[in-house]
Amino acid sequence: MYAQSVLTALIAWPAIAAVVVLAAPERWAKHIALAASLLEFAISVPLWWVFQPAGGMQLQLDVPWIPSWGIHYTVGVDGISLFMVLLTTFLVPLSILGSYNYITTRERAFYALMLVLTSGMIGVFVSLDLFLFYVMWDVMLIPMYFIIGVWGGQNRLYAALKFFVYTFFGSLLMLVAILTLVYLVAQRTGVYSFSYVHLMSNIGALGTVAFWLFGAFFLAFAIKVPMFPFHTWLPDAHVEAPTAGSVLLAAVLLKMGTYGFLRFALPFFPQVALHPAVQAAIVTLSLIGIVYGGLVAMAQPDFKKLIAYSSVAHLGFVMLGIWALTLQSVQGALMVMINHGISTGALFFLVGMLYERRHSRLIEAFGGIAKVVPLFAAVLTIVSLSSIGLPATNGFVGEFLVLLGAFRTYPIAAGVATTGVIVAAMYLLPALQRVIYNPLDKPENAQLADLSPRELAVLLPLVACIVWIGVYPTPFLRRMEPSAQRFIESVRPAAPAAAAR
Amino acid sequence: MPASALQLLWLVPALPLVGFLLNGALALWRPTAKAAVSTIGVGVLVLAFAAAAAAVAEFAGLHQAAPLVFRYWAWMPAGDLRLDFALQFDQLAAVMALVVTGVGALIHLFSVGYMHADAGYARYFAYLNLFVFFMLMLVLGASFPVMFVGWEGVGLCSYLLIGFWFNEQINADAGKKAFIVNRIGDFGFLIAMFLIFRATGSLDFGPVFGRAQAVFPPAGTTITAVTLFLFLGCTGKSAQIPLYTWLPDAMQGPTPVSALIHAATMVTAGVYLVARCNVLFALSPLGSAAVAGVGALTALFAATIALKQWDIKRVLAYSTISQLGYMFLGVGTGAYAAGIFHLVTHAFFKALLFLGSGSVIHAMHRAYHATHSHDDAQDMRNMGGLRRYLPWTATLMWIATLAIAGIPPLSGFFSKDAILGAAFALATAEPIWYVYWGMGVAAALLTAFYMTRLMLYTFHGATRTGEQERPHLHEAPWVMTGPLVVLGLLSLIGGLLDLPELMGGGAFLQHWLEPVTGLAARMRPAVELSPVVEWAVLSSAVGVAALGIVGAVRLLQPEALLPARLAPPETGLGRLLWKKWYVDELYDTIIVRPIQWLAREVLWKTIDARIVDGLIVNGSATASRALGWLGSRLQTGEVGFYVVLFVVGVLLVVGGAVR
Amino acid sequence: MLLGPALFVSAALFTLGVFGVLLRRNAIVIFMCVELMLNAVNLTFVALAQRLGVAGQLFVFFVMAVAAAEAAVGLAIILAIYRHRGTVNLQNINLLKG
Amino acid sequence: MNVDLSTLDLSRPGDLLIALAPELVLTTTALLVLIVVAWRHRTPQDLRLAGWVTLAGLGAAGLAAWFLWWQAAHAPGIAAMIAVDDFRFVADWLFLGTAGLTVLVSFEYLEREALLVPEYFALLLFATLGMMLMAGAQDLMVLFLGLELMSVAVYVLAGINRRSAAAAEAALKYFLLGAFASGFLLYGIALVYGATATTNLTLIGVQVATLGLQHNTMLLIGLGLLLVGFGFKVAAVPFHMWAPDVYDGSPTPVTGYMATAVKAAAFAALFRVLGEAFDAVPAWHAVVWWLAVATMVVGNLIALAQRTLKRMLAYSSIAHAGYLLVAVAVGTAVGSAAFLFYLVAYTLMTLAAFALLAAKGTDGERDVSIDDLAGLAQRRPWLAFALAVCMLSLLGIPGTAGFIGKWYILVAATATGQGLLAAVLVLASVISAGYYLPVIMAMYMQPEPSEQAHAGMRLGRLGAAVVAASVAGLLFFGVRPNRLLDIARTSGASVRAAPAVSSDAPPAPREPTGR
Amino acid sequence: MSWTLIIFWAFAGLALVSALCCITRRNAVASALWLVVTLFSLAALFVLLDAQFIAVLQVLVYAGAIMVLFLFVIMLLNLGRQGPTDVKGPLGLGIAALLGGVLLFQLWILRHAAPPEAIQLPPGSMARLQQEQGLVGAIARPLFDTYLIPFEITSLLLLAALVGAVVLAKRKL
Repeated sequence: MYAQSVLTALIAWPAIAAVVVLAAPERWAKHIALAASLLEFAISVPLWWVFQPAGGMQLQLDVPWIPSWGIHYTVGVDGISLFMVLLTTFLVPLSILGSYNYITTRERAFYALMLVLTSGMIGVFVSLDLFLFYVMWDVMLIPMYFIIGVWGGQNRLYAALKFFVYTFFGSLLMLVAILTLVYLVAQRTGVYSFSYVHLMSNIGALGTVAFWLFGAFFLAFAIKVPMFPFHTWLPDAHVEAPTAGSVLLAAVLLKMGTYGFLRFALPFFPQVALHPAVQAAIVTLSLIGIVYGGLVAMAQPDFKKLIAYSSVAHLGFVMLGIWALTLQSVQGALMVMINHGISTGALFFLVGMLYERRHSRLIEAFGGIAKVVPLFAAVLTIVSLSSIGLPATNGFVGEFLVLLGAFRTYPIAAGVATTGVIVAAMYLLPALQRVIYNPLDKPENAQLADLSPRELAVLLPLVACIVWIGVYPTPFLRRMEPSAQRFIESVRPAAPAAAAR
Repeated sequence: MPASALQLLWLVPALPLVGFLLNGALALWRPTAKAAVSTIGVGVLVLAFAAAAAAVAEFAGLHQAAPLVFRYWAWMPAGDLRLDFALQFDQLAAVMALVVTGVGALIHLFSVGYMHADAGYARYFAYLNLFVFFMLMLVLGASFPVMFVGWEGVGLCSYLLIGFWFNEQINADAGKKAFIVNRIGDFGFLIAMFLIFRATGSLDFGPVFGRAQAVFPPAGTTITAVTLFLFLGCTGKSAQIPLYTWLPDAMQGPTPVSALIHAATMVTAGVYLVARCNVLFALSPLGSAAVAGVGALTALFAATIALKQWDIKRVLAYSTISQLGYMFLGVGTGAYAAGIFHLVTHAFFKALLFLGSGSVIHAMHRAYHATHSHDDAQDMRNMGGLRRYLPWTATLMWIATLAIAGIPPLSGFFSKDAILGAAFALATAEPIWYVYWGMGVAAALLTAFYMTRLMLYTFHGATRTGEQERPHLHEAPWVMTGPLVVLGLLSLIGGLLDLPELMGGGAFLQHWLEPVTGLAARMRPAVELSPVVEWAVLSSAVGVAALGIVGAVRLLQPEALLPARLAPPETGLGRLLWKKWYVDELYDTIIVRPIQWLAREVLWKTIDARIVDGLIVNGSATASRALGWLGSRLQTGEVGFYVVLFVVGVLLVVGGAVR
Repeated sequence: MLLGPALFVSAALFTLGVFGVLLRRNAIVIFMCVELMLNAVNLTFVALAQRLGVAGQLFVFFVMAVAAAEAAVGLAIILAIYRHRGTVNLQNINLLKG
Repeated sequence: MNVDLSTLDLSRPGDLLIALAPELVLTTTALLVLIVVAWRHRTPQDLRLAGWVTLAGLGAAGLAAWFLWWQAAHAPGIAAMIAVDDFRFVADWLFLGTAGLTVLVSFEYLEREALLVPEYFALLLFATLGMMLMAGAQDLMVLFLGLELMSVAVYVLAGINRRSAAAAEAALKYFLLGAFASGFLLYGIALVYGATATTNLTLIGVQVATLGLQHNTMLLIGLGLLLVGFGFKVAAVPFHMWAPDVYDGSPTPVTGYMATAVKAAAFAALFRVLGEAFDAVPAWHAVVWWLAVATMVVGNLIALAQRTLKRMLAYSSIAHAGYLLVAVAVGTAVGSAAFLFYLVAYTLMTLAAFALLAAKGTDGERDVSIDDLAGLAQRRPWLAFALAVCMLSLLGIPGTAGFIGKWYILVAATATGQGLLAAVLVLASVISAGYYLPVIMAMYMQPEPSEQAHAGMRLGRLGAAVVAASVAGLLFFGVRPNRLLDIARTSGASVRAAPAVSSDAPPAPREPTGR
Repeated sequence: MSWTLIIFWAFAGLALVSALCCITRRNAVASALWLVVTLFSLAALFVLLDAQFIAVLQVLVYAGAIMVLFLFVIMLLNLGRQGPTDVKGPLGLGIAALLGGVLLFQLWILRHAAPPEAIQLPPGSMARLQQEQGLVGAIARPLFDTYLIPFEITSLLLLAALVGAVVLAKRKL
């Protein structure tokens, strides 16, 4: 019962709750939303144990939707999507709680949109039907668009439009590619179906058209990741979005891009993905992302923008890890996906809390506040260290595995990527210094309030995860290993993964 | 071994960690509970030392050749990577653990007095405990990644403690610099790990060292790369050329921190690493030569800078760099035991020197504070004749000075001689080591000179401290001088640890470390020097040291010195040395600023904002809009024009259909 | 045997109609040109009908009806615009544009 | 009733009457309305009366069409003048439904604008009749006459507001250019007739195949001119120039009607002509391909530059014509099925958008700029929601019928290897985000300029019902399009060239089949 | 060259010249009158092409009724007087000439075009048909048989036009 319905419940429940929120009185909206999202989390928690690591795609549910067009409502999880789902359900309650004071207008709409967004995000990760996947992919755009556009900062309209148009651009090309792919497979098998499993098992060799299809998928996912040079929507969206928006944007939405690569782009088109030129191009772009993202982050005066560019760098690690196709690097990439969600999410929360107090995100507006808000400073320090990958924090586990694995496939590239750890220190530590250290020379900072219990309740789970994953990531790694193995085999069936070395 | 001390090895790092957690909590919520903080902070260290000592005692009884590995939990199992969170205990780790906890405990104790008045007292102890925890992880870790946890962790604590008084920008800057420079070194460490994993398929010390000879062809490219990258890590952590520049700045931290982290323990991690990986280094002559060469060069180079520094702690900082160079010369030469020996004795006398200087600064600071003077409490030109006010400190520091200068029979004499002797011995096989030895000897001369200079200017001659301040100058409380005494004692007799066989000693340390370094030693050609030569080498070192001391006493005139604010600027070579060869400025000009410029002006403002976002992204949007606008201009509202377009369309369509 | 010439004349007349539409601005004259075009087509139909059967002629019949209907509505529209604008010159009738 | 309508013989008067039942019902209604109008044409009540009669007639005709569809009416053999197939019935529903919705919207609009012209409804009926004839035409002659019937009625409808100079100008422009285009269409018919000796669509197809006329010059010129004629009616670039001006100047309900039904009728006829008569002629594919590309790109680009909602919607409808042309260019049964589905979705969203615009623009909806909608969501949340759904559907966001429609067209395009066309379509759609989204932005993300900014907005009960029904339809078909997709598929498949003749036609790609 | 051909070309020439005059005369009345000439010439051509009944209709309906309506409106709007010319300037002329020229070039092929032999009726069959069924009968028979539906549509078309014209043109709204 649970196994059959849990994923559907995870998709449906927030949507239902959104309606409830809309119908409820304005002042209850946030509480209802919080309760709903906590329930959502509670629904998802047993997944941790119910999930069978070696069981492949599981907890599936398959209901015909538009059967005459081969469209089914098919959902399921494996070791790749499981964590994305859990990450989402984990972060949504925190985001809602974190928005309690930030959002002061049109609360009902905001929280309802947050819940709808949750549905969409879960949907993207569990869809095993390409039509369903595409629908979820685009559906989730709308709430985020509104969240940025309605509750965002000064330049929100521009940012929202840019976010939307950019993502839409990629996704539509992907739609064309999906349809072409489905058609080509239907030509071979006589079965017109959007089923992921069907497509995977019947895709065969596609010839040159595979390059075009891959290109379309690549564009859609690369924009979402975002990879250089498709990244410029990200800083704008991040800066303008309200805290919860930034958090979910960074923590979950970006992962959809890398998830897409893992689930679709590579397994569908291994011959393209393994083409030397494609490999070289993507690895190069990842490296540019890592180094360039870090260096540009270094120059940012706006803390949120800095984090946004740091996301470009972090996601570069993920891409490198995926493309290196070793067990370590792929598992590392998955870990970075999780870790980036936690650490960057926490960073956005922290910046948001600063913003609530001072209405500024500029780094130079602060300085020396560790003296005034030691608790805040402590959390910010921990989170920053996690973000720059200090060992024994979560950040290290992911990056280390990525680099370790990638080094086997692309030694030079991994070497270059490793400079990213230097760059990470070069952008985050100075910012940290300029915010919480240095002289406390702005009188308005002298009266800042330290973290409230509510804010602590938002941050402590994240800090706990930072330490947990840093010290004992094994439960995560164990659960994802078979799926990562399967992923690698689906791309490179000849090579018996990394173990042969 | 039921519930033996070794089984409880995890307690050794766990105790400081508990201390950190408790003190950290206190720092956040009860920062004024100083008694509790002191008890916890010092207590955990003492307990950890006790646990370590018990473990060592038990270990010594086992006569274990192979390291004992304790696996606690699987850390990063991914494919063929089976990485456990594991500690290992062997002879080398035992030495290091004792030094870390022992010296650490003393310095914690000293800090109780030194930091007593500080508002961040609890935070300070939290950081210090955390540091000890990470340092123990570093020395006890059973694999490269676990060691790396400690490796970066101590860097973090160093960062936090250098910038302890974070409201001064210079302190925060220094901390940041330390961290970033260390990260450059860590980059090397990481790459080395990747190389090792790629070659051996493991990152645990045991398998890696066990397979090393099988998978790495001796003197091959891979092993050379591994060792060089590892050594890059060492240059960062242990402040060697070219990454040494952070250490002098690190003196911005509280002085006990300098003593513990930036003299006795953390900065020696690099030496420990090389010693730990002795098998790898032994396989790569080039790597070893690089280690030794860089070590020797650093020893000499840093010593020159120390000659002209006025800040008492800076002198000691450069001295530390220089002494670390010695240690690298030692381990690079293959004299791992000698390197570790010098590490230990250096921990004693350098900690003593730093704590002594802390005592001086403490006194000076209090004096200036009492008179609200803003003079520099660390500038030697403001001191002079302090032996009258701080007799204990003066005496103990003299012991340390003689020790570092290599005057027999103090501890430094034995360890330094062991290194120089080994270098000279190897030179008979590989002549380049003559150069290294020469540099080592020259550095020894300079060391004796600048240390004597420090002592003279600080404790002797006229008192240049202002008249009003003088009544406030006096010795620190016992909680501070007590540890000094202990360290003084250790500096005096530390040589006993490894009395060379030449002098009829048992070379205890060397034999103790034999299980760790033996394999590497056997991979090198054994060079035996005749006792005569050995004596000659030994006496030349002593002679040089004596020359340095005498020269300093003769040449320097403390009486002629003016207080800092009256002193004329340096000129010529003196200025060059005083300005530290302008290396910081050089780095700033050729690395730091270009990168910042690149990041800000080129990457961000030009490529990102103008080209990618401006030209391509917004450009296409603007272009679309412009085209749309143009199109809507065409919509003139006049049927005449519409008809024209219509007919054009007709022609095109008909033409297209007929073709 | 008259088919070729008739088709040609028809094409020429049609082109003249188009030319007129392109050349003039007076709504009524343009409308007349359109009528000219329709008549050109009628010629084609008739010429073809000679070879292909009576359907072509029937078409002409229908075209006349269409022309009549269009004339009625078209002229009414032209009257309406004249009432508003006092002119039927299309150059001046460009309220709607952009 | 248990009758067998699957073997109608159109040469028998009785069967012919049955086959033409919807048209006859509508004709009767039109005459009835004229009679009613002749005697009551002064008050709003008279207007309403005529309107309800019209609605009743539309409903009856719809029922008739439904009955024929339900009984699977079919005329074996080559139909003479009028087709009896699902495509026609479904298209009829579409026209009748659009007309019905337009009538409902028009009630309030006409009263508000004091346009007490009950003949309006008669003309609407005539226009609808013309459309039905176009969609059902099996002979170019019927098609031409149907088109003229529709056009003549719509010319008048465009200028029905005699107080408005803009309306008069719109009517004039539409009329002049429309007549001009008719000339080309007619010439095209003449030449096709000349090449094949027939005007029957199926027979043209047969002649083309049997005589090998694929490269006959006269036929090709005729085909080109036919495309010009249709291109004008569907407002394909570069024959689109009339559309923005006419849509802009016409009364808003009429604009909605023009943008949906008129265009749909032209498309339906175009589909029939190309599918049945010119299936074997490859020449038109490239032409329509380019028309589609030009229409999509130009329509979307110019729409970006618009400030007023009405003109923006006008250009948007041009862009959508481009999408529909993609379905035409694809040219398979899937294409026509996609086309039918898209038409339904497009009609719903466009009509609703124009209805909302009509509600907003009490003092001249031509002047309603996008910025005027600022803060609408705060004041009139439901209206804003409805308009937002329309915009998202026009944009093609999943969850709305607009998406399924676009998806279907893309399916058709990709299934025939028209990947490039599909790519252009989606890129053009991306551009469209640049003008649909600002509407949403204005409503939801910008503050109200003043308290009274939206005070004048009135949407009566009937209008609200239309909007609500459309929005509900958009959302419903966006999530549960199954039945409609099936209908579209079977109907689309009914437009086929005569089966025996397509010997040297390119093999039709395999149809998607369910699993 | 047969007489038929000479007559044909004479009337064709007249039609073309008058058409040219129609489109170039500044005065709308003149244009209309020249158009009438064209229509008459076309009627003559219709006769030559065995379409006598259509020719009669051409004169009656087209030249007679429709053109009178045109002239009526022109007079009503008082467009007969000399006003500023509505002919486009040199640029317009150039463009029109260019486009017209290209169009004519494209249609030029039609001068040789003919229906495929296979579907052509034998020569003189149209004349034979008319002899058999009568001039009117030849047209009327199919009109009320095969082409009944279009014929009925025509009635609706005219009705719609009537209603439309009334709606647009009646004095009182």
